[in-house]
Amino acid sequence: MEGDQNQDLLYQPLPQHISEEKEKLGLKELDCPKDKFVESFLERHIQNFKPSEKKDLKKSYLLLDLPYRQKPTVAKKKTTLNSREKREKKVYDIPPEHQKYSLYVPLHKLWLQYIKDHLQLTPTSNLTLLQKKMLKADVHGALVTVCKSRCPAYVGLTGIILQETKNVFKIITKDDKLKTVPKANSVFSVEFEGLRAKIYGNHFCMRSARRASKKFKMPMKNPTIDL
Amino acid sequence: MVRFKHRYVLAELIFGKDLLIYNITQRVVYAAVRDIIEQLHGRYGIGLITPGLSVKYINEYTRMVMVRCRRENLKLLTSAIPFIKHLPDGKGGQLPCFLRTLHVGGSIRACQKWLVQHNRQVLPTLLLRCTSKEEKSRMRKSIFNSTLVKEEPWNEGKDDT
Amino acid sequence: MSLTLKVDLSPPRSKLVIEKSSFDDEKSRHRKNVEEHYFNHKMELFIPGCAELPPSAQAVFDMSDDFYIIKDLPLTELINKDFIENFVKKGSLYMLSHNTHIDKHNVYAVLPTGKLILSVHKDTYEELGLVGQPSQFNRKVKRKFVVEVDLTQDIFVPGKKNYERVKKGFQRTELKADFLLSWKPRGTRQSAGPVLSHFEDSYRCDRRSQVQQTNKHTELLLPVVNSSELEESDDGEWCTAREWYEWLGAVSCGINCNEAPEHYISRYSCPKPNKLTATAVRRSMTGFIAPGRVWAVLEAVRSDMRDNQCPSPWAALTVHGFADSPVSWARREHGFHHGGENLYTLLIFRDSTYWLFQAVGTNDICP
Amino acid sequence: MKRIVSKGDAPYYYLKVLLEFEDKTMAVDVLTFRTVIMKAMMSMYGEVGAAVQIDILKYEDKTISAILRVAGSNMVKLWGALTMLSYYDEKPCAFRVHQVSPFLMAFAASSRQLLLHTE
Repeated sequence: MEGDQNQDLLYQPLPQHISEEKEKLGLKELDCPKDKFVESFLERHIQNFKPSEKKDLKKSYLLLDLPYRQKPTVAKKKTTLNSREKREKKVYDIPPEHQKYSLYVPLHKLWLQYIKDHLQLTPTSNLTLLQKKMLKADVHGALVTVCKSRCPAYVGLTGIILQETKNVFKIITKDDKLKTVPKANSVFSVEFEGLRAKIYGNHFCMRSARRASKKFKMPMKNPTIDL
Repeated sequence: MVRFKHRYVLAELIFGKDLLIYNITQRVVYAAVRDIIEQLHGRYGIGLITPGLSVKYINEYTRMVMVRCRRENLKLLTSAIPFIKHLPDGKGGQLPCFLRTLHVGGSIRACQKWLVQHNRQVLPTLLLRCTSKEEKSRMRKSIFNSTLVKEEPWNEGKDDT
Repeated sequence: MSLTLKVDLSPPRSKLVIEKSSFDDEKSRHRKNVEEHYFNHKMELFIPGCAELPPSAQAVFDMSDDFYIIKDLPLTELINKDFIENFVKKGSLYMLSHNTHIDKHNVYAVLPTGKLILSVHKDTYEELGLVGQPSQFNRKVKRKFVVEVDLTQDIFVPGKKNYERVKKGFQRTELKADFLLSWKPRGTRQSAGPVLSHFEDSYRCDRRSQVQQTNKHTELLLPVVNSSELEESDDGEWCTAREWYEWLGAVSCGINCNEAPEHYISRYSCPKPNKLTATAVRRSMTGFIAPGRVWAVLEAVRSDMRDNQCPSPWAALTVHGFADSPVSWARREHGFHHGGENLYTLLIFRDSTYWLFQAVGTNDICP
Repeated sequence: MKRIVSKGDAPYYYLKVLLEFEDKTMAVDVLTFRTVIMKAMMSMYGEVGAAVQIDILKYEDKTISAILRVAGSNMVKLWGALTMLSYYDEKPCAFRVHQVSPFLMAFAASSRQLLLHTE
């Protein structure tokens, strides 16, 4: 606002009291064209005035002040949603009509095949190797049971894992209920091929993608299996 | 600030009447204190007192000893010190001796200040013990020197005697 | 700094509650006190001035009242529907796990109110899946949890969610223990035989009766007490309640306190002032004793005193509770800590006043 | 009706202890027993500890077991000293502390040792 006012002031005609007293002040109307005046004015005042510079002057305007000009913004093309938008659009949510245990039984069967492939289970396989493989395995579709938990309400919960996030498992139970179980302070057991693996949730608190790439060190940060 | 806080116990060694100078070292006093604690408070007492116990200063002429201990165990130390009855004299014998606790301070500096003050007060009593005239005048001179810095009203009266 | 030189030499805290009241007082809590102390393992009656127990007290002691011990009983049996319907709801059932130390093992108890109380370790609790409270005594480090299951609830039947959850929890953890059992059917005075036959087929059951013991004292010094004054008198006319209690303990332990040996050995002797009595009798009963039995003894002693059957100035009834019981009085939690004291003494005077001493250990809530 | 609740430190503590020698045939009389306790206190807590008044209320020389009474403030000291004792007269021995209680009455029965006959 203030800038606008200043601009107005700059190009306003001379104030009334000055134009009235023109003669007294010795102000005269230009008696030659405006550009000629400017030329001669510049020649008089600038030393070493080159004619080539005159051309430059002609090309562009000579502004007495510098008004702010906004750069026109170019809209970026967006290809992916960020996670907040995903959440807002309910990408992660499983709609109630899909919360059916029977829908996911095929997923579980698929997982059983996958884990069989992944572990290459033979009666003589090395147990430590199996453990390492199991650590990196994907658990979506596994049938798990909460066998121990600091919060007693979770104990005994059985179902198929539908989603794994950093801190929770989302499990669908046999009576078609979707339960969210925190990994921390719980022990899960997974059964397949006559084997039972126990997952200590405290050491499992990370995204599944990161778990696949992370190196697990034996002396863990949270050292005990105690909850 | 997290640190170990100590207490410093200033004690005077008293060997009966004679004014002979015995060769008592810091180690001897340290051993004596430890022994008496072991006798009185057993292994438990030793366990408590050993960390932090040390003899920081000993003056054979004025017979002053400064013993340091942890602040928590001050009572243990001060209650045991009066039970010291002998000190080994370095020749295999035992010297009848006891320790009189004079002052307890929180830092060596505080104890030193107190000690200087105390010694100044004690000097006139030494004067009384002097026998020959020459000794007396020498004593007077040294008292005068030591008290010159700070003029305190009490030493003028004493000087005249 | 971890290295502190302060050594804490203070003994663990303990509590002794001394109460003076009268049996005739309406507000008197002696009945509640006796009946809510569910698990007793020793009862001792001390009557000075008599060579024999007075007749009605003798009768109560002689009455046979057996208890049972069932080996390796899984907890799932306790929530069996038949068991709840036929026994828990139809009488007062006292059950306590045996040979389980409350500071080491899981301890289970069934109160006559129909509550099943489980005092379980953290590991068991996490596997059990039943909601409970952390124990009162180690709140900082939660190591023990107390789970309460109300067996008498109408909705606690098979098929209901809560029931199934409890059942699954017991099955999963496979909890079992040896149990002491005593059952009194409501109304009739029949024996607890049916309970035994209920379990006999599948578990090893034993029938036990309490061990009785009689001790006779002669020439015993009795401290003089004043029934209306617990505290010390100004001129030492009677002993304080605390002194008397210590003395009774000494007598119960078989300590001779008539004369003190030399000072190097002991300086304890019968508190002064005291009076010599020619005879005294001490009868004790050890086993699993239901509060009903204690109450019967108390009533008998009182009636004997009313009928002047014995010339004694007072009688003392001491009841020891189980040190490993999960509850002391009613549902107050009990722990072991150093001694697991859980006992009370009733000092019955002729003028129907009484003193009640309740001794509880460190891990106990003040009664 | 009057009620006194005494909480906190009890005036006396009682300990039920058993002295065990490696040599099972050792005969110990009550005076020796007292000396053993005093020696234990002496080595652990020195003369101050040895001066603690300890009463042997009951002594059985067959099993070398006793009921001790000690002031509440010295109970921890006594217990500690008994635990640390390992030799008497160069004979290996150990104290077993069976029961500790602020009430003498508690020793009249011990539910942990109860019903062992059912085993």
